[in-house]
Amino acid sequence: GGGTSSSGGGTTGGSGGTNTPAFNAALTNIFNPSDKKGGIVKIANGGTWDSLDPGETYYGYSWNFLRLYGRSLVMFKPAPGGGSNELVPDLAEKLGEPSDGGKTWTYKLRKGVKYEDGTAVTSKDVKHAVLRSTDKETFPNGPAYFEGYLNLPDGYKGPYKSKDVNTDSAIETPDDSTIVFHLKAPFGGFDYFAQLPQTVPVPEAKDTGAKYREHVIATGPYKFDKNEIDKGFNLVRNDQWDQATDPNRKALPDGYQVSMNVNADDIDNRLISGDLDIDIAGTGVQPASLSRVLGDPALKANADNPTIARLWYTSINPTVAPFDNKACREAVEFAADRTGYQTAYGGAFSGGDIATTLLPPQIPGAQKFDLYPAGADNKGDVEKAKAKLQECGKPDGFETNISYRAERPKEKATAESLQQSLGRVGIKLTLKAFPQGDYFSQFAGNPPYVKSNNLGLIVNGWGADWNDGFGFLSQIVDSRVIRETGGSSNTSVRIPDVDKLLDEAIGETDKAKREAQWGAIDKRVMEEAVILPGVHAKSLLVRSKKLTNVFISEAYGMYDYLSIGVA
Amino acid sequence: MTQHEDSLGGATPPRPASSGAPFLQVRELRVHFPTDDGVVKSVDDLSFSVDRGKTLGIVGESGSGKSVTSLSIMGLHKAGTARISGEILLDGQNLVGMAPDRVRQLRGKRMAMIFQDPLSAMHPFYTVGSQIVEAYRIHNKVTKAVARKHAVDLLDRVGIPNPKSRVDDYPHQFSGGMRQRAMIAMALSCDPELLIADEPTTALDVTVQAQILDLIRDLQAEFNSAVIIITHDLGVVAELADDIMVMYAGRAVEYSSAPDIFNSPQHPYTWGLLGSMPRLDRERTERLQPIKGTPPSLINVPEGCPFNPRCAYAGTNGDLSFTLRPEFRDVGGGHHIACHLGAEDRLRIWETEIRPKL
Amino acid sequence: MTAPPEVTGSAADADPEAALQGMPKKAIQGRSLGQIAWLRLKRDKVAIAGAIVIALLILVAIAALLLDRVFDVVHPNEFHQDLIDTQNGTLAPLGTFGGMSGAHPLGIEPVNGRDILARIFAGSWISLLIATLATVLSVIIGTTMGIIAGFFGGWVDTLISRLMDVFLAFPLLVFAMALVGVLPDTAFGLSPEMVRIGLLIFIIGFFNWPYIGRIVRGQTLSLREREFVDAARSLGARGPYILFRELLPNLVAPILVYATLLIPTNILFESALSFLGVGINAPTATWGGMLSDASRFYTMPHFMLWPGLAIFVTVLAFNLFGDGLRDALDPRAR
Amino acid sequence: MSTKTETGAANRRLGEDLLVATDLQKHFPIRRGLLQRQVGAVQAVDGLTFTVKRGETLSLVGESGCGKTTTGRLLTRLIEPTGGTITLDGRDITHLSSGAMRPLRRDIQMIFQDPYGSLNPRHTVGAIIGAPFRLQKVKTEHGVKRAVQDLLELVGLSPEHYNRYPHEFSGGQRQRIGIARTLALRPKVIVADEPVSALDVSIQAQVVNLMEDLQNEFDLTYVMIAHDLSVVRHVSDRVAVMYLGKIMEIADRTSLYERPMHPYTVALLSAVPIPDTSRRDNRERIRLTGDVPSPINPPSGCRFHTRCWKAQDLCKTTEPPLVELSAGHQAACHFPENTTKLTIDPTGAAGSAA
Amino acid sequence: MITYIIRRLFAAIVLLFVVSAVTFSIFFLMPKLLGASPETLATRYVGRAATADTVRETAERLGFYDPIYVQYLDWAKGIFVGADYSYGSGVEHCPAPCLGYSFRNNQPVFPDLIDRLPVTLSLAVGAAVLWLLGGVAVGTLSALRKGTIFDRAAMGISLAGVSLPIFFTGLLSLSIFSYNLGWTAVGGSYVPFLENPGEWAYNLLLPWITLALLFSAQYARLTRAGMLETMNEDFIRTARAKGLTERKVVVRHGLRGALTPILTIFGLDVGLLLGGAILTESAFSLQGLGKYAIDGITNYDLPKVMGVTILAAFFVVVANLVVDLLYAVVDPRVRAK
Ligand SMILES: Nc1ncnc2c1ncn2[C@@H]1O[C@H](COP(=O)(O)OP(=O)(O)OP(=O)(O)O)[C@@H](O)[C@H]1O
Ligand SMILES: Nc1ncnc2c1ncn2[C@@H]1O[C@H](COP(=O)(O)OP(=O)(O)OP(=O)(O)O)[C@@H](O)[C@H]1O
Ligand SMILES: [Mg+2]
Ligand SMILES: [Mg+2]
Repeated sequence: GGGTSSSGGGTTGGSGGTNTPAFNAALTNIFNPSDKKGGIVKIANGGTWDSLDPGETYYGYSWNFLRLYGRSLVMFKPAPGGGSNELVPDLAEKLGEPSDGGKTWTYKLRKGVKYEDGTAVTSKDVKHAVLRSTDKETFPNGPAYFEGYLNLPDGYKGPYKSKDVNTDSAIETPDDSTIVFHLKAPFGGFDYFAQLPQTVPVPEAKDTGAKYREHVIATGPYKFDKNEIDKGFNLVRNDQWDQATDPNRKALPDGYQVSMNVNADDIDNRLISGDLDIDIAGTGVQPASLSRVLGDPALKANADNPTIARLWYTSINPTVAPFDNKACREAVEFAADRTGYQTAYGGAFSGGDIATTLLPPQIPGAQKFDLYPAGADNKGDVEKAKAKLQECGKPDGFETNISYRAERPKEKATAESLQQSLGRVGIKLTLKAFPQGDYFSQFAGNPPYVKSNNLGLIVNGWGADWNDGFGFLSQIVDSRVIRETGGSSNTSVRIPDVDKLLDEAIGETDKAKREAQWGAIDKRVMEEAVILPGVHAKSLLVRSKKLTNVFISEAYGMYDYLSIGVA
Repeated sequence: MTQHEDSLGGATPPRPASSGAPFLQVRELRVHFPTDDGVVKSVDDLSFSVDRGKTLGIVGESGSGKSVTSLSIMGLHKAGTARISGEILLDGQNLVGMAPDRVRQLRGKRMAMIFQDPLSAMHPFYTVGSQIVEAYRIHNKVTKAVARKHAVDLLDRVGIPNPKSRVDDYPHQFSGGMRQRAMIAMALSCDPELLIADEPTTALDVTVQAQILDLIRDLQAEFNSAVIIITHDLGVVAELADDIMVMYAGRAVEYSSAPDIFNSPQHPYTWGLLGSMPRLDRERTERLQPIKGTPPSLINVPEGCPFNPRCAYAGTNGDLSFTLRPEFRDVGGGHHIACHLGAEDRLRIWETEIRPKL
Repeated sequence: MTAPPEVTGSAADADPEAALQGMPKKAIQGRSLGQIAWLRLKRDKVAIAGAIVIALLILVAIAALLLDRVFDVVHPNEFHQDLIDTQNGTLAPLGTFGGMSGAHPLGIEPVNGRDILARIFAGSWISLLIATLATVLSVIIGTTMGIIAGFFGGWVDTLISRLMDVFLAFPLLVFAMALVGVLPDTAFGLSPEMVRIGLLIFIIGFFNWPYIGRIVRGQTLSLREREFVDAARSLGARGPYILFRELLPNLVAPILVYATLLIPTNILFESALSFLGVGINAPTATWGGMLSDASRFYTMPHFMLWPGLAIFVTVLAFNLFGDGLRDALDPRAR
Repeated sequence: MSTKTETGAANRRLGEDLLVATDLQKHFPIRRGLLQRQVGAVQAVDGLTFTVKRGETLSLVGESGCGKTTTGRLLTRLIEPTGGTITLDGRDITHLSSGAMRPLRRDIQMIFQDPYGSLNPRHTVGAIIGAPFRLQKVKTEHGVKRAVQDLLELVGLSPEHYNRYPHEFSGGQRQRIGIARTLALRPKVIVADEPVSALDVSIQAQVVNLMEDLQNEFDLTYVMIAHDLSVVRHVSDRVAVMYLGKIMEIADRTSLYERPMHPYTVALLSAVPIPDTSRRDNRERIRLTGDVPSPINPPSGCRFHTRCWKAQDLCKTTEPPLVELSAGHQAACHFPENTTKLTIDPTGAAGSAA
Repeated sequence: MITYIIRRLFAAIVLLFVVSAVTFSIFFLMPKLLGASPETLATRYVGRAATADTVRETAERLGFYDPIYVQYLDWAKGIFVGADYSYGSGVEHCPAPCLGYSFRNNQPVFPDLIDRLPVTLSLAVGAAVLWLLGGVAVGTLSALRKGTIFDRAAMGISLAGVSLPIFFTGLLSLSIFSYNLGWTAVGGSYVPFLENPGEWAYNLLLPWITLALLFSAQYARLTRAGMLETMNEDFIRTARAKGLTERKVVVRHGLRGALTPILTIFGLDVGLLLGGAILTESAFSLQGLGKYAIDGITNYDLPKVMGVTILAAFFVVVANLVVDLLYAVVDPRVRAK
């Protein structure tokens, strides 16, 4: 959990529920527990879904929400607090059974699960769903774990293009309720893959490729009624869903009404006034509402402040001089004003806790350490920084650039803050804003560009795909994911040791050992001073008064959308 | 100055004559415009009158106050811009100081006006017919159809061919002469008793001008209204006017019956005007006799006689011309002038110096 | 977004004599039209007030540039996070009215606590510079194109007029956003900030020229028919002479008026671009950028108020002055 | 008013043909439709033939839109003729390029109608009158300024006006400035387009006198465009009457005014209002009906037939040629008024009928 | 007249082509000139975990390997004959006015535009009605009472209106009337007119007023200037000379003449507004064309940007044409030509 003093929240522990509004009342408890059915949940999205197609969506809130209309093989347990990190079977009867040293995983499907049109779900549909998701041309946005780990035939391009290719080497469906995954190499945490929405079955006959998002065939308790892409949609009850096949879902409301592209401030105001039930993004209130919510005890009592497995950080690029010198990088680590970083992200409540490591605390294996203590007030250790500069041969400092995403005010504030704090030791930063859409593909994630344009510092952020060291680290510390053509999230970590450590950890089947290795990798990366950690994110969520059965799912870092009901 | 008494009997003196009050009587009219640079005395102490069935011609240089006078009679000065004093009696009612709405009711009905440039004086977006209809329907409660028929009749009356179809034309589809005819038709739509024509033919060619002047003359004879015709052109007034008033710098300098003005003008300015125009009816002179100098500013009208800087005879009568504003007075037989020259001098100069050169 | 103000007529087609009628003869002697306009303008209290404000603004802008850039006295980017409420996590300025105090007369920004006065002060020169130079650019292109189109007529006119249509049909903001995103921000050895300023000047100036081009074209078309052009031609004048010596002096008045009215439009445009996030790079203060920042903190109206007010006052001053100038140069407006 | 010598017209040396126009035409195309095809033309000037002799004043009169200004602009080569030829002092200038025309512009100059529009309001009087020197690169003995001041004096303005702007002058003074400008290059021919019609009567006389004086002093040849027949009679030696782009009649002044042959001329003369009340009723009036037809579609045959009271069928079909009906008197009419009867009876005597 | 319209339409089409070609170049030629390869361009559209193969395939699918003019012509062809797109499961035909499919979410652009049009249309038309009425009324009164307190106050306020950035007034009014006072609807909730006219108006009220404030200020000034000029025309004097009441003089003769030039500007403004309500829509977070354009730009979703640009240019062109034709209706002098 977070290290912040939660002044309002007195209720901790206990698995029961509470009905008294209090700050953080839904953090580890169920707030307003209820089994009452009925009502419509009104949801707003400040932006748009990347995709409603389970094969393509990659947003955390979307995975959380998707469970309402789709059932993957496995899912995170809908339980308050840490309990949510537990994986439970959903479409499958049990969690995966490994064989072949973790190279083969077998799942048995529950009986009686039907699509909204009444046809029965078969393992072939799950296979089809997984296979189609590997077609990254059709579904560019989705996660790419399956194509990376499944033992697919060479040159396989998904079921649309490689139509008659036998894929039994990767997935077998011996009968309609059994599905067997064959991996290239052992992977201990395959159940995490099985919880991906990409395992939500898609009937091949109804698969319309890229257009499937317009009408996803529901397996969950709700189905799409009206769906206007990028504007909004409604979910209504799916009468083919059978509670008997589903131990995890309560399906309390009668339906959901979702509108997109709603003004974020507007969402806050409507949440506070009770006109709206959920801000689906789950990233917390806007700065304008922050002061309102925190300044008013009554409002604060209806807010929760969960931690998210997300790190806001700044990459320090060793490819850009003088950061090829470790001491120069360390100078940045010491000089940075950590409080300023935190404030830029919204302070202790809405921003998060000051981070000194990569791994967020809720990820198993995360260790607490601080290689670059920033002084008592956390405003940076100017003396140490100067010493490091001396060591690096730049006693008077140097000039470099810092990039951020133009559309993100918090990143801008971070860059400004770093400019101020590094300026104290003579490191002069020039701010460069880049459009979000091209940030990684063209600019900050494009190594030649980074080098030729001297992007010494890159404001960045990363959230775990799931709360696990692999899910968190693999994309940001593995130097092999850096692509010269651009597009990778990792831009600065190029440590051969770490690559090796990663491979070892992934192959490790012993959970405890594996988790310890994640911590070691974290430390190793920090030692190289190629990442300046900023904050481990938290968010300030407003709990709508009308909701029942509200609680934070630590797995998603936001309210659990599966369990919520309306009064 | 009695030798002119036998001239046309129609001459109307500026003061009420014995034979009842004239239809329009203007007394001591002053129209001043306060501006940033000073007060523009556009019209200063002007008196004249017109009877029904008579035509008064007003001539004078550009800027001498002719239009301002006519607009004052019509009450068309913009509210607040002009300071008007004196009396304008229309059939005995004083228009100066009358409630604007009452003046408005008189406009178009009892007095009407024709303007110089018929193209800009008509609304470009409405048909000629509808503009006449509008004028008619303000003062006559009739249906549109009746008014339209009236308009067609009027267009026919002023000599527009095919009035039935032309009534629906827009002003720009008319030629200059036809537009002026249409303006006249509009002005006549309510049989006004006073018609003011402010340079009605200046924008027109000679042949068309002749047509329009004929038309005005005929119409006046028919309607028996009082007419004021304002122009630069002495030829035009000679054709139309019974009486002529010569203006200079906002004042009347000479006023008499038309033949009087042409045969025995008594004011040096009038002499100047006559001398500066080449005339078709006389033998060609070698040189014209222009008036020297330029018209005065109406803000700083010269002391004494306003014409003194340009007058060849200004010193004749001692300093008077430079110090004393000459009174506008009857010098006999209704012939009024504002000049310090003695009667003898005037006669002598006219007969010996001016007349032979014309 | 909006059509530019129509400049009605010019001093050239007014009848100056009418305007001068009755002026004491002595007073007019030796006065050029410019002097007359100046006399009129002097009498227009409101316009003079506008001019004074503009003059002050320019002084402030120069002072700001010097103090900030050369003497480093103003610290528009300095953080004062000690004055920010991090305790409760609201990140609002401590104290009342947005943290107004002797040290920070207009208060401070939330989150980082930068001094608002200093930022407004420092932002003044950029706003004015961009608006003015963009206007100059528009005027140069617009005048050249307009005068050429109007004077030569025929297919040249058709071509330029269609070109203007193309420019006018462009959704300008869309393009500005697209261009700013695509173009590099270092060039010619200039600092990125200067490059960005240059870029904005270019975009704003370059896309606005058709407005002035149209006006100049129209004026040229009517001037071309004036007899003095024929007179020059009958003396053997060549095209360039007629364009530059005969026509251009007569276009100065409308161009001047339009330019003063274009400057405020450009100030607004610059702030709109900043608002949309494609303005000057952070942390350099611009008024539009401040407004854009402030828009996220609408619950703290002081933050929005001051930059908004600064833009408002500047634009108002230019508009007032431009209006006055138009009246002064165009006697018909009286 | 700078009155020079009181020399009469008789003293002037009337000489050879200085300016000759032969079958001069100007058609302004009218374009319409998708491809801007030419669908017709304004036949502004349609076949003018006349000569201007050295030292004389030839006037062009006619109703508005008959092509007077166009003729003037053709003669000064401000516009390109559609057809015909113009010779100036024996040299064909019809299609000279503007470059080739430039040196010749010294010989032929133009005075414009609008004293307000013809002076650039942004230039000082000095610049305006000095422009010809600069443009034609004329060397002046004591510098341009002196030359300009001399010219100012010549036209009756004060040399101190050098630095003033046109708006400070009255209409008559402006017209003098315009005249000074044309005189700068000492042209042989001056085409004056309605030089006095915008002026008040009293000022008009001043300018007319000035022009006459200058003509005597510098041996100028004038092509005077005007519509005021009285002024025309006063200033011209010969008069050409135009109607719809054509010359209807051309003759010397006396002959034309006293024995007009073309019905149109007769009508014009009879329409002039006479400032004499005594002739109000006993004048013989000829009133034309209707307006001038459009020059886009001029009537067939004789262009005047639509308004002519004497028109016969012949007039509708055949265009009468401009022929010399008596010495120095040409008219284009099938049925000319060839009488000796005077339309206008000059008071007093027949002395004018010289 | 007909040939005139045809000529104008023809010119309009050419204009649309030029505009679209320039847009295209800005998005494709510019990066290319600045050194971006087809692959780098394609990286924008391949998501986080794409392999080099996928990048290449995407670049191919989006046609980035073709010469730029071929890409452009392909796009342009779609407008006339439609186009076929393959997205995984099969080939999708995009019928004739095909402005392509979004690179990001594979939605056809044209229906999306049509879908968003009502929002922008409602915004523009509603505001236009307000500002036209308000501006003309105030401007007329001001002109008639030239120099009075009313005139000065009205012109002062309208100058202020012109001098305020729309996003400033928009945000300020949102913050006051909607968040603080709760009088008006908060932004972003558009209800189609046909669904519920009351809600429609209620939701759009604030954007309308804000926009109208800005524009009516301009229109008041324009109207005032126009009226002052018209009221000095000779035909006004004629109207008075006929004895018309002042009211009729002003309305029938004065306004009628003064409004014609305003019509031109109005047409242009509405045209521009339809295409570029970017600021207003982002201030009030309305899901109209402006927002769509911003989405397109920030996501480098070229087909979206092209679509909006074309539509916007189309509106400007059409507005121009309509104004010209209306001119002929209003002004008989123009009709003659
Ligand atoms: N509204 C006004 N404000 C100030 N001065 C005015 C106004 N109206 C007219 N004047 C001045 O009054 C004088 C007389 O003008 P008016 O129009 O009566 O002359 P006019 O004799 O009709 O001349 P024209 O023959 O040129 O028509 C002029 O000097 C004119 O400038
Ligand atoms: N540039 C032009 N293009 C088309 N038509 C023209 C052009 N210039 C003159 N015209 C037409 O040619 C005809 C003759 O015009 P011009 O100006 O020569 O007449 P004018 O006799 O001088 O008339 P006014 O007495 O009114 O000055 C008119 O019908 C006119 O409309
Ligand atoms: Mg007048
Ligand atoms: Mg002419």
